[in-house]
Amino acid sequence: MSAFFAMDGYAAFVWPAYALTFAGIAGLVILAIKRRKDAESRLKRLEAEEAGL
Amino acid sequence: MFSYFANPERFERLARVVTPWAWGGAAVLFAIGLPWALVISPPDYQQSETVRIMYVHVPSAWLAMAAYAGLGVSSFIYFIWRHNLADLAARALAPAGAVFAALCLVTGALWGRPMWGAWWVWDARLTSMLVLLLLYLGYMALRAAIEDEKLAARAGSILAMAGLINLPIIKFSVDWWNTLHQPASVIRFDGPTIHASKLWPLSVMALAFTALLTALVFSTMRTLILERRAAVLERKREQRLEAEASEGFAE
Amino acid sequence: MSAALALFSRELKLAWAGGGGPAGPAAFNLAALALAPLAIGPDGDTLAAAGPGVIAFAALLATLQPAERLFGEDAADGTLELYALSGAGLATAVLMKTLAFTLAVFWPIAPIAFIAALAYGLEAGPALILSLALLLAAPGLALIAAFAGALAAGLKRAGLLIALIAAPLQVPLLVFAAGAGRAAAEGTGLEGANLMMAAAGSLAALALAPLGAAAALRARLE
Amino acid sequence: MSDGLSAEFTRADVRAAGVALSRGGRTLVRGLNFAAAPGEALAITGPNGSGKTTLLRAVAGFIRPDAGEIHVEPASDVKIAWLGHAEGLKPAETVRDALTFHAALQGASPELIEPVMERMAVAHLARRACGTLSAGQRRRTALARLALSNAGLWILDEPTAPLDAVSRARLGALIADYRAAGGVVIATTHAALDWPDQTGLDLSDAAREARSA
Repeated sequence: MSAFFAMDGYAAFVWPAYALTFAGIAGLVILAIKRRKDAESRLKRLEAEEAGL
Repeated sequence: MFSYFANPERFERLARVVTPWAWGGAAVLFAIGLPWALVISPPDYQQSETVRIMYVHVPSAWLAMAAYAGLGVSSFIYFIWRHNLADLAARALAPAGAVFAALCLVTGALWGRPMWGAWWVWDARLTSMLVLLLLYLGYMALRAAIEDEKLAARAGSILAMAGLINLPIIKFSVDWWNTLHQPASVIRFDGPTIHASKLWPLSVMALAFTALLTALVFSTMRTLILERRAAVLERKREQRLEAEASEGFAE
Repeated sequence: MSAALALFSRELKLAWAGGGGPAGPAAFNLAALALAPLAIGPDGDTLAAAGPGVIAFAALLATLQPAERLFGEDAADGTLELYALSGAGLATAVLMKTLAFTLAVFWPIAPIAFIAALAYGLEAGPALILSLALLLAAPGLALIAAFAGALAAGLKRAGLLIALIAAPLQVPLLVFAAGAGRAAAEGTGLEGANLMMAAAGSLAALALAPLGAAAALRARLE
Repeated sequence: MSDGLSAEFTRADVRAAGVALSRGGRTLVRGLNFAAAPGEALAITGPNGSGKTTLLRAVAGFIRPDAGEIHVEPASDVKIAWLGHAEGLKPAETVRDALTFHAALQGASPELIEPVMERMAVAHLARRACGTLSAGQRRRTALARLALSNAGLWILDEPTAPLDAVSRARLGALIADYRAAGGVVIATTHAALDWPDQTGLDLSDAAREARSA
């Protein structure tokens, strides 16, 4: 199993490449979801206030 | 066809269907692609295991270019027909495209180091990608610098179209600049020259990245629509409070 | 005389008089050329090899330096509205203004390049080719800088924005201009092709940049 | 042709129906109709922020109205002259050079420059750089540019603002001659404009309710 992680001695390049790629992707995904949640809650709050008038 | 999707309700119905499928598709494709790329596909006789970096490096490059093409086309649609949705698409595509371009450069460096002994190689493709990243940064900086939303959208669309028109010329001039000195770069990864055992995992990973970008763009566009509706309500609220304030003063 | 000619001669006079005319960009160009060897090192061969590239790059920076001023003032003092409503139209006004500006402000680029090439250790032949290449590329570089200036007119820190927007679009002209100088210095015989490419780049900019800049200025008028 | 005014321009006919305008998301004007035929003057009044300048920019074609249409017929060869708050004068340029340039730009004959400068009392400032002029002098120079503009429609944004009584009278005479020659004038103003039989267009909220009632 450890041979797999060693990546024939190139572990220092293969794993960071995948790690950084999925860090970038995770960043995009989390940002998108967070921004969507914020927009939804803000809209709900404003609509509630509008309806409450 | 474009005006069909122009009105938000029809887009919202479409997005509500596409977005979950896109997220799901991306997850499934990554679930298949990753083990295939990391374990199942054979190492390269020359590059040994480092060839696995190709499975994230190449899709990033393709998606960075595809996203910029999308940015250019949606800017053209916004500039000519003034469909707000096209502008929303552009605003959703730019950051994702920039991230993919940056990822392509980073993974390119990580791939080049073991093979050529240098973190950065002024290879024609990598250099073009660097210029593409600059185009993205220029677009995002321009939009951020303009407060008025309509002006930012129009100025952004003009710059994105200029970028798209110039992209082939830039690519040509970088290739021209590069071929005079270095032999064609070692990475031969475009098209059929690579073995089927590598072509399949690469295609799956490329599809996974594409599904991911689709999900990101649709989701961001829906968020931007919500933010716009919230902004309208907020402005109405401000006008109401201002009216109440002045009434209080008038009595 | 025709509206376009009237625009050209007025902008020529204004460019020459306003903001010290060619002094700003020329000084900027010379400063870059003087400092580069201090950074690169005194070794003659390195400087000769790096010469064409550094000189072409300094010329590019010189075209970016005044770009902020190009349309920033017109947007603020009401000239933009008059040019938009004139019979000539905004695109012609932009073209005439940029060509006049290039003539009045950027004419020192070629002579400076020639002298600097000699100073960097190139032979007279390659130095001439390099300054000719920059003469051909200068209008294109200026037009692209004008396009970026129109997009960023009146914005905060417009200068930074212009550099970021214009630089990628100026890559081809930089490559061909420096390429001509390098080809001449290395005797690869490709200087002719590079010169033609540089001229083609400027012609393309001549056709596209005014339309883009006019569209950007029209958006600003809204 | 009365001296000091170029009058070989194409007559303009302005018609607007159902015009709606907004700025930064805020609706300024809705369902607005107005018209101005050759010889007429339209004075637009209303408090600050009621959309006066935005309306002028829409008539000039800088802004596309959110709804409705604004027609300046015949669209192909009618020229429009614009006088905004910023007069469009370059500080380094002398008054004469500025007027010579604008005459050439608009295709007016150079002989007109001298009489126009006399008329707007800027002849004695001919060699002065525009940057050194006072607000009133700058406005008179800009009005001289209008007289040279050979345009069928003049759009003026608060033209009398920096003018003293004498210059306001001078402007009144220029407008009268221009209208007599068949020109159309659309102007915004705070103070009442003493131009004979002008048609008014009030953008204040009260007037809007009256219109929509």
